[in-house]
Amino acid sequence: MIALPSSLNANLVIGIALLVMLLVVAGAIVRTRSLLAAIILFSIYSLVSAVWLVVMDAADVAFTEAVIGAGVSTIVLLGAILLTRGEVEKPGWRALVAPALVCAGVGGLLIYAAAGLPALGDPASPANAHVGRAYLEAAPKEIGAPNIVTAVLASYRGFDTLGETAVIFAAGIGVALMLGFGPHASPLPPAATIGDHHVVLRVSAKFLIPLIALFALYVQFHGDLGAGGGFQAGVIMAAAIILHALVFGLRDTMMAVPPRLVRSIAALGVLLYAGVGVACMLNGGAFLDYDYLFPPAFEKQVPGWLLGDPEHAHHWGQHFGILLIELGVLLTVAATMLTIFYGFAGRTVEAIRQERGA
Amino acid sequence: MSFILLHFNYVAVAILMMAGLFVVVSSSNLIKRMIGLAIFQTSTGLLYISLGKVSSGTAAITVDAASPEKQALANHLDPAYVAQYGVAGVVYSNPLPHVLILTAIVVGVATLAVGLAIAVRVREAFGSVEADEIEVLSRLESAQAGSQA
Amino acid sequence: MISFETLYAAAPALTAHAPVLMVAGPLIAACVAALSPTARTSWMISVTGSMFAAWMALAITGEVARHGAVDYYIGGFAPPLGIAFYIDGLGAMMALLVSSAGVMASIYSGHSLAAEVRAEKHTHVQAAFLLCQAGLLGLVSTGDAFNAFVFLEVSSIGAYALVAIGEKRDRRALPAAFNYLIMGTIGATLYVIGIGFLYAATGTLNMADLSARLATLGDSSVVQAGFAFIVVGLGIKAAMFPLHGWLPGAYSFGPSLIVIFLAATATKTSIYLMARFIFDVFPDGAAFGRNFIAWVLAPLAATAAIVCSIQATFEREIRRILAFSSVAQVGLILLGLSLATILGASAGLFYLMAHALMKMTLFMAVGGLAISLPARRLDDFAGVARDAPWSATAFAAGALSLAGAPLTLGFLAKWRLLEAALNAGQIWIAATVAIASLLTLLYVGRMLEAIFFRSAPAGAPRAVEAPVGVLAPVLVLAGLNIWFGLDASLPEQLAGAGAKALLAGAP
Amino acid sequence: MTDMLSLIGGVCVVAGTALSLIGAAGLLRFPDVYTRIHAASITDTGGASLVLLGLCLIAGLSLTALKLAFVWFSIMLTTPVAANALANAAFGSGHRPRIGAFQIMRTDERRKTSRGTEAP
Amino acid sequence: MLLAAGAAGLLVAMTITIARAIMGPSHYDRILAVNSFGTKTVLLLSVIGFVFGRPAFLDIAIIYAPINFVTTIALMKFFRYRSLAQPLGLSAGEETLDD
Repeated sequence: MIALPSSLNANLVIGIALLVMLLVVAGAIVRTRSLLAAIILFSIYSLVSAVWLVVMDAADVAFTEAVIGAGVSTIVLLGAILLTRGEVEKPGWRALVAPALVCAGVGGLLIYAAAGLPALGDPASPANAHVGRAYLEAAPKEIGAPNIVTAVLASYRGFDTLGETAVIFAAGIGVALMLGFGPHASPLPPAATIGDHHVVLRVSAKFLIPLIALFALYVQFHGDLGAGGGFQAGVIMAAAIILHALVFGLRDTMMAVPPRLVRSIAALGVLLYAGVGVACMLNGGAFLDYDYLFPPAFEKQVPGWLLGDPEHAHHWGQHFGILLIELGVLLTVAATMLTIFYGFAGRTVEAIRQERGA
Repeated sequence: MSFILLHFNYVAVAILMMAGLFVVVSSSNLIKRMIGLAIFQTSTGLLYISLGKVSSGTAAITVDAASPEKQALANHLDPAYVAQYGVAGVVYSNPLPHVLILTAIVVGVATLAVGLAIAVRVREAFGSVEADEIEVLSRLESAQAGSQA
Repeated sequence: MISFETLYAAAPALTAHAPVLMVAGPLIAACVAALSPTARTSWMISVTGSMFAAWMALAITGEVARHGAVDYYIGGFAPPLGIAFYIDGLGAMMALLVSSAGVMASIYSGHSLAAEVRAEKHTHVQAAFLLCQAGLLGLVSTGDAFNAFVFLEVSSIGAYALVAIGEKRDRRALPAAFNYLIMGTIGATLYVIGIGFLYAATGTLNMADLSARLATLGDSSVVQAGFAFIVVGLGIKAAMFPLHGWLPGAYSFGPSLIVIFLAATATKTSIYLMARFIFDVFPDGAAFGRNFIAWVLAPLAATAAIVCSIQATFEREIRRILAFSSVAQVGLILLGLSLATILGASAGLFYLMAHALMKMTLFMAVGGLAISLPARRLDDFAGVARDAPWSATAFAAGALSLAGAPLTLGFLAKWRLLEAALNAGQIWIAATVAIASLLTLLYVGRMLEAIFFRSAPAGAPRAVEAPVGVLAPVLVLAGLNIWFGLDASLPEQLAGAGAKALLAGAP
Repeated sequence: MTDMLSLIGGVCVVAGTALSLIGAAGLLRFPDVYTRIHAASITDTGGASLVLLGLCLIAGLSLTALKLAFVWFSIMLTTPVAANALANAAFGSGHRPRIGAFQIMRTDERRKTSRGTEAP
Repeated sequence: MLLAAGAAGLLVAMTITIARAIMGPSHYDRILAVNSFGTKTVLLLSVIGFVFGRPAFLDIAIIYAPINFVTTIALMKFFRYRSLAQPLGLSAGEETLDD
């Protein structure tokens, strides 16, 4: 019998403390009537779960949750309540009995199942013993990327990720169809400068924006070595542009990065991803089999220095394949996040204008 | 006691899911419902991640065998434990749930954006984001269409 | 004459990759459509993409008929590590259904969309439609449980947005779309939770591997909860009886492009996935599975067939009648499947195809009429048979088929269902089918009476015959309703192969 | 030597944490927005500096230390600016400090805020 | 050990900050709380990276500070300008919308 590490370690305690925090925040979200408070609490909820995810060793997921939940979701929600002009929920629940019964049913079933689930951290549980462990053993040999999450995401389950990119693309299309094709969608009213109270902000934003963009590129190209990847990088890139819009105004941003261009880039990203798949197929492999990304004849021509580490030289198809599809993900995600922001933020101007016209 | 501690995650996830679902089905405000839906979806992720945790494991980013980091990760553990459950001397957590949940988070934010966009259009068309008021207006519209004939 | 054989022989290299190309084709077409400059080009891309998918589906069907189920390892990784496509008789049947519905809908959209959506939005509407199609095709061909979720969401998110743009005609499309989104997302999330439990119990996501491991595992609370969550989640997506709240709104207010496509495919693909899990993935002998079919699925399906047919009889808006009828027919399909015999399953699948065909005909005919006559209520359609005889005829063909008039596909479908129920000794199911058919006659009668035998009130807006681009696919489908009624060998073969694939070991 | 540095680093981390805790206490106990901003932002930057310095000492000269410096840089850049912007916004929207030179709030208003009702 | 104590202290500080975010009373208090919470999160992320022996996860901490900043600016603009589209530095925001 192998001694398991003691069950009551720092990891477990911090994890439970964070979960209790999550429960408190979720309870407060259920209770509060102020939508704004709910949004702020939701942002905190995302943050707490991001820390919890780090404690649970899910660094990549934590990264995503932090940039998505606390960043993009909050801004989109803010845009939505600006446009719906309701900051306070109407008092009174609709009907309490039926919802409570539904929730009790789901919760009861969940807790019934929870009692049968393996203990937290059991290394021999079916979930950890079968496919998950196989990835840990196979990925370094077959893919060569140190970050196994990236290897699984981009290579073994690359088709899931293609679907995920398509989902994001679809969301961008949906938001553009709903909000972004209005009569005044892109040209915004000229900005008149009245007393400027935000010199500090403007200056520091000028510092920050290139820094954030640079970091996005680091996350992008560092993705197979450490936490990160195309998705996170895309959101961060979009955050840099959103910061520009927030500080210098949407009009200037839209002039620099036009909405039409952004919508096209989103499509191009998916196209790049699927194109890599088709290229592998044309070279004789299966769809998304990066080992066939380059034709064998071409592969022989590659100079040795490009392959770098001779031990991993035979993975270079995988390496470049992952790099390319991550680039596709980056393009689609960044462009879609911007499309969504443009949709919500651009609509605000229109809404106020309409109100004044009426 | 240790059973409770080691199953606490699942119970907490169950309560979070219930909280999210409760907001979705009971609230009348469309925006609040989307927030509830987001909580419901996020909590699914917590379930998966809990399943993939391995005791004393570390994130599934391989550590160089020669690096000091590796020594630090392994030296306080039972060597037999590391030998059985580790890969190349380090115990890693299961990467598969992480991959799945990355996808699920993306799906979640996509749904959130589309749902909020529809909610905004609902406000523009009906002048309200309260489901009951919209329902009354819709009913009225259907009834009017019927009585004109 | 270009036969299926020449097409099959023409591109052996392509057909080797047909399973994945069937999904990737529309996906790539969606990107190209979004990039295309005008509404016209995006429509042409949409038609091309859909046709390409249909061609691939045909190739797969041929392959499955000759050599049995098709496997495709994406990325060259064998399951359970990689994602594998697995298409057997059932999958091939569904793929053919979805892709041919896609072709019909995209051809039809060339004219119908212009009346319903502003021209500058067309490129993105077509892109969303193609994504929706790619999602459903991925869903029916994948052999990976989580991958199925991803594709479910690809198709759903496109569909939510497409239903919502029906607002240009009627603002009630927006709350309907919102409701659809909430219900659909809850359904998908419950499905993910269920998959999570199965993953906790087995450590795998591949359906074949899941099935093998579940068989050795026996009953446990985790597996049972997984089963419950998967079935309820997919039940919402499939508009199973008490969970069908989203359907009438979405079907009655969406633009016709998406409504005809959804009516033919959306609930069906979820039924497909549910059947896959109930019969294929979960072990045959699992007590909770059998109990579920006997005590929950069959009674609910029977209730749906009767209650929703009655509801349809009392509805005033024509699309709502059709929508409630859809919920009722989903009940009949599930009744067939719940017999859990080869005969029953093949009757259920036959009904599934028949229903897709007739509902598509009906919604298309109504949509064609609505181009010139922006009306919803049945009374507004009084006497359109005189103004638009072709559309009305097509509608009549679909409606008669729905009611089960002899010499139509619907008749055969109902007959088979009755036969299978009697054969399995389930008299009450046979009785339910009979009662539901009678109720169907009532609302079909109401619709036909209004369209054919009533005259339009003086001064009411008159309909104009739909343009040829719209009329052609409608008439083709209407013709198929009759043709298959006379010679049903094709759908019969498909359904038979599907049922055999589903119930490999059953009597 | 490294042990010594780690110890000093650990002490720095604890000290920084204590500062954060004090700030949090101020955030909870102080009477109005401005004093709370004061408590939170000053202790946050101070606490962060100490904690990150401590971690730097533990990490030694490495890429990690560089990253920590980067974290410190971005916190120092953003937290004060955000606090400034926040105070600016609060003042602009009509919130008046309850103590100090700007105290021009009427008594009934003060009662309302102290009861904890949500400001418009 | 000292690091673990630090992490625990930060957790307590975060809990207190959450209390402020829940209590309000004004929305500015909530924004302040979320901002301060973000800073503490960054610190906690850095510290637990060391506690668990994987300082590589500092990347998350690095990006979180700017993201927190973006969110705070967005929240602030929400109150001051009632619009995410206005450039900063214009007073109240109302009149600037006219052409």
